[in-house]
Amino acid sequence: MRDVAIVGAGTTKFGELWNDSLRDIGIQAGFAAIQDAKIESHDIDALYVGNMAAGRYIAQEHVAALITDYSGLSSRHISATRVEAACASGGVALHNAYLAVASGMYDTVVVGGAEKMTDATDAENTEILAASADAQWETFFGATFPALFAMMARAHMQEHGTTREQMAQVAVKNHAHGALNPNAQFQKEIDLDTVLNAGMVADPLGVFDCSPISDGGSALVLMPLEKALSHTKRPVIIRGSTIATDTLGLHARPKLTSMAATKVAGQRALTQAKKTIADIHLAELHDCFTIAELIALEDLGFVKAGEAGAAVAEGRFHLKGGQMPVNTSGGLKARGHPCGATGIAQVVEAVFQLQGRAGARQVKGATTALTHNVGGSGATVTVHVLEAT
Amino acid sequence: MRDVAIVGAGTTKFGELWNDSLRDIGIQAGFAAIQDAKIESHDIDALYVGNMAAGRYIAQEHVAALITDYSGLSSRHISATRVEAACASGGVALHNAYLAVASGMYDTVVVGGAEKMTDATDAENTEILAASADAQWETFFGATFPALFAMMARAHMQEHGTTREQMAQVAVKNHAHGALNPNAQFQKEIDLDTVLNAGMVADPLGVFDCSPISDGGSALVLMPLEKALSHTKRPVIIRGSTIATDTLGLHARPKLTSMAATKVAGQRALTQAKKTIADIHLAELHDCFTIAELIALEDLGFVKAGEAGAAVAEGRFHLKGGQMPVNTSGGLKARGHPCGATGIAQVVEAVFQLQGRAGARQVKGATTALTHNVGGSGATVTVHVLEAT
Amino acid sequence: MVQTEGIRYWRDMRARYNLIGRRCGKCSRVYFPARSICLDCHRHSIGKMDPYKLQGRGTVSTFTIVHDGDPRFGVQVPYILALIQMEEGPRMTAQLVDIDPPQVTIGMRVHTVFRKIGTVHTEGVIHYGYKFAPDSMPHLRA
Amino acid sequence: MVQTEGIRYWRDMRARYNLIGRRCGKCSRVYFPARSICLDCHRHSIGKMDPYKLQGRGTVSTFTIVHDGDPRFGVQVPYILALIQMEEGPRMTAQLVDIDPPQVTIGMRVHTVFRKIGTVHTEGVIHYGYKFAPDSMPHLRA
Ligand SMILES: [Zn+2]
Ligand SMILES: [Zn+2]
Repeated sequence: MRDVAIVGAGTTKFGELWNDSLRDIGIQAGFAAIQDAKIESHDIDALYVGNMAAGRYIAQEHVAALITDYSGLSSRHISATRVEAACASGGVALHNAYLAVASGMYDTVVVGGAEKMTDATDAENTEILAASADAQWETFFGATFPALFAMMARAHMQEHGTTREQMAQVAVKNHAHGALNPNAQFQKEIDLDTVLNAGMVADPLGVFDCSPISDGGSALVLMPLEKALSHTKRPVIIRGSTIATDTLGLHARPKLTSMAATKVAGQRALTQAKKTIADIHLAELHDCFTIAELIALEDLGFVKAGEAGAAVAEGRFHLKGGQMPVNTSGGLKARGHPCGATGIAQVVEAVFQLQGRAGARQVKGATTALTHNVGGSGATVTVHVLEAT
Repeated sequence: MRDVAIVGAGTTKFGELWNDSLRDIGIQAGFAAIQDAKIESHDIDALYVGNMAAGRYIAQEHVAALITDYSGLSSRHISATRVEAACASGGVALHNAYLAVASGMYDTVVVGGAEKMTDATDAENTEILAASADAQWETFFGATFPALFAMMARAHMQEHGTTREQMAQVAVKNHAHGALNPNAQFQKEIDLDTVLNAGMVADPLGVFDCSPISDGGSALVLMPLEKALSHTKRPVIIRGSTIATDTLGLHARPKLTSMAATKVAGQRALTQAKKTIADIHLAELHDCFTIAELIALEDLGFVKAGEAGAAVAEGRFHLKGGQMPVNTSGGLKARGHPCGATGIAQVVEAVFQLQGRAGARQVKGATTALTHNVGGSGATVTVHVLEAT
Repeated sequence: MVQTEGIRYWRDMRARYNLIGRRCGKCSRVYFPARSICLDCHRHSIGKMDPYKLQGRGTVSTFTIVHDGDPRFGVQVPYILALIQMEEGPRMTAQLVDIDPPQVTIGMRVHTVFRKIGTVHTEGVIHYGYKFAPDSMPHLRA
Repeated sequence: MVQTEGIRYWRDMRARYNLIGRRCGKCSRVYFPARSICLDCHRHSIGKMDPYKLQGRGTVSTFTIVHDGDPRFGVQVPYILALIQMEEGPRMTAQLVDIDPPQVTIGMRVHTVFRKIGTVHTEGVIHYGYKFAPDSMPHLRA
């Protein structure tokens, strides 16, 4: 396998992008990454697009061809692939773009993720997001996406004594980080009471425990490391790239307080990268709900099982004063969560950090980062380990 | 890049599979391929699934995780990726599975395609299929999928003098082949008058010029060639695997009587395979409509532009007496066209032919085959060149 | 507008009405919903996954009170959703009824009751299936 | 039931009502629908793709008579769908009106007329936009 590096990264603002359609968002993200990489259209061999549900949001499938076309790349007839894995669509797209370069078939690959969600009503979003769970045996019986994570949260509270306040601290931390990110959907700090007093969505998860409905797109440009080194000053190397799966239905898993797919994807990625968890300087974790960040911290081995709540409350994962900042971008919670884009947006943040251009969010001296992207209630998980050159 | 070979192939019957859900179909196809490959579950490293529109057909996204789960592979937390490229979803899934093995990351990869279409009404199918075209600038103005191909057909008739009878001969040929395929949706020969006298769908295309609405699934098992040779007596080598794109909208292309993406994907695949079109002994071409097979024959170089109609009518591509049989399986027309499965089903037929186990459809002495899978009206095209060992 | 939501559920109707899962003939592990391949025995279980009727008794593994429901089924919010650990082994996703939210506890014993699950509003199809009620409580509603 | 079909079209309403495409400031190629990147000039065209109004005149490149329509828009079948080669260069997908199917020929001259395109039946939203009518024919319908 060839080593693969990232030579460009870009993103749109996340939030309600009122004037922009999915094709606008996809093009803007791709162009930002291409400009950042200082490459030309004719350098591009292939495009990968992560998108969850354009078929249902805007009655448009065939999204990779759409983005290729409107990016002006159809005249070169490049290869294009759309990947879908619910909210892990971005991470799975990146893994496949990584393989495409590692294989030796393609030298310059653009991989982007995009989702346009705010055209749909809240109720429609509830329904579309529920399609990531088991439609026949979960959704049919009344399971919504927040409900599945709420049941994990309650099990975690029962098993480990995790508190609502500890979960809420995840939201407080990530909003504090988001306040420093000019592309975040929410750029305002919030306090603990705001989270605790918010209306309930699925008990014990309130509105501020949930990531928002967002529009947005993010993109990366990949090259074989050797070529990247001659092309770019500071490429970021993909040291580990893995996908792991689990049962689609939460009910079918032995443990409700942990995601086996996160454990496996994380271990495989660290092994591939020849690193241990202690080598990681910062991480972007999939905090679709506050409880999800706590479970990810435990499953990846940043803390022991049951200890994440206290560790977050102590500030161990804060940008300011923490040992290993988590979700410096604001995470899904504050940066926003346009599903198909999220797995790519996490890596964009890691690239900016490892290249020392994260501005007010910069983690000093960071050379190794980990990103973690979850689809559904944990049926698909991708982990990437990234290293500065 | 490692050479990649196919060590197992399997398919469900195509047609209206009344008792089977998408997950049933996916499992059956995968299991058929796994049995054929004589491998065990614990040998499998990754799964690729081509599926067009489960989100709209059955409100179920996250289809790769679903199939992984119900195939019993979630307990091993294997990597799984769903790929969507309209009716080319299967071919694009195969290309990515091929890269996954070629890269060196995965040794045993199952790639399947599946679609469950007959639960939806005809009108719903018209709408869902239209999502493969440009929803805003084609579908919105009244374009259906048959209408786009009908406009290509009329342009072809005008430019080259192609006749309705010549197009109809494609249907007659492919039904004759389908009659020999026990897994085909239609296993009955039809005559020219049946095609010509059928009701119009989009003039000049009648009901018998169109492939049917189908349920079905097909799957393959891939390995690196070296491993395949020690595992299997007669692996089939993937010599060429390419994707090419074009504008999503038909209106945006310079030519209406040819698909540039087919030309480019075909040339790239032959170059990669170090073959010429004269080396091909049989082909499975994407005959979603009769005109599509004629255009594919011309674009791939089997005949010159404008000569396909006469060549088919002369019998050059018939199994019985033809020089280079096309769509021995019955093609999309008679075998059936469950969109996500088609690109894989074509390769399953090629594998059976190259391994000499195509039964009554066997092309004697065939050692090289080509498969051609189209998404939308030609915005995505994949071509695979396969060789017997 | 695609309105297929009502169509596919009939395939599971018998399983849903009668709690019919499968038992692996090789290792005896019970599955609900039905699987045609055992997660432990893989290919050795194929053809040996026999229908198996659950008795409908179990305990609450975890639960939530849902305030924002899926609009398709016209369910009144808030409702209680739970994962139920069945005596035979599998865990099920279902609603809890005949109990007020503050009374629900993890570990409490429950049993199935047959109820309306919801209505697919575009088609007016009414779906039926299992919910769970507490063992110790009187059945407050029919 | 997701009913978003009506929502996104407003973004294109102005372009659709007034035939506003874009012209590449570098090579002068005209696009309809609008593109933000020229297929020939790629990145050199960015920021130079200026709005450009088409005059609405062209010729029929190809056409079909559609007997099975898309159910969403409530269009009466059969209707004529065509690709129109506009004088300014781009080709457009649109319906032909004010003409009977047997009279349509490839190469005939047509011009835009503003008409109802269809109704999104779940929401009752009526969409308007361009269709094309033959130059030589009297306008049979308003
Ligand atoms: Zn078993
Ligand atoms: Zn230009």
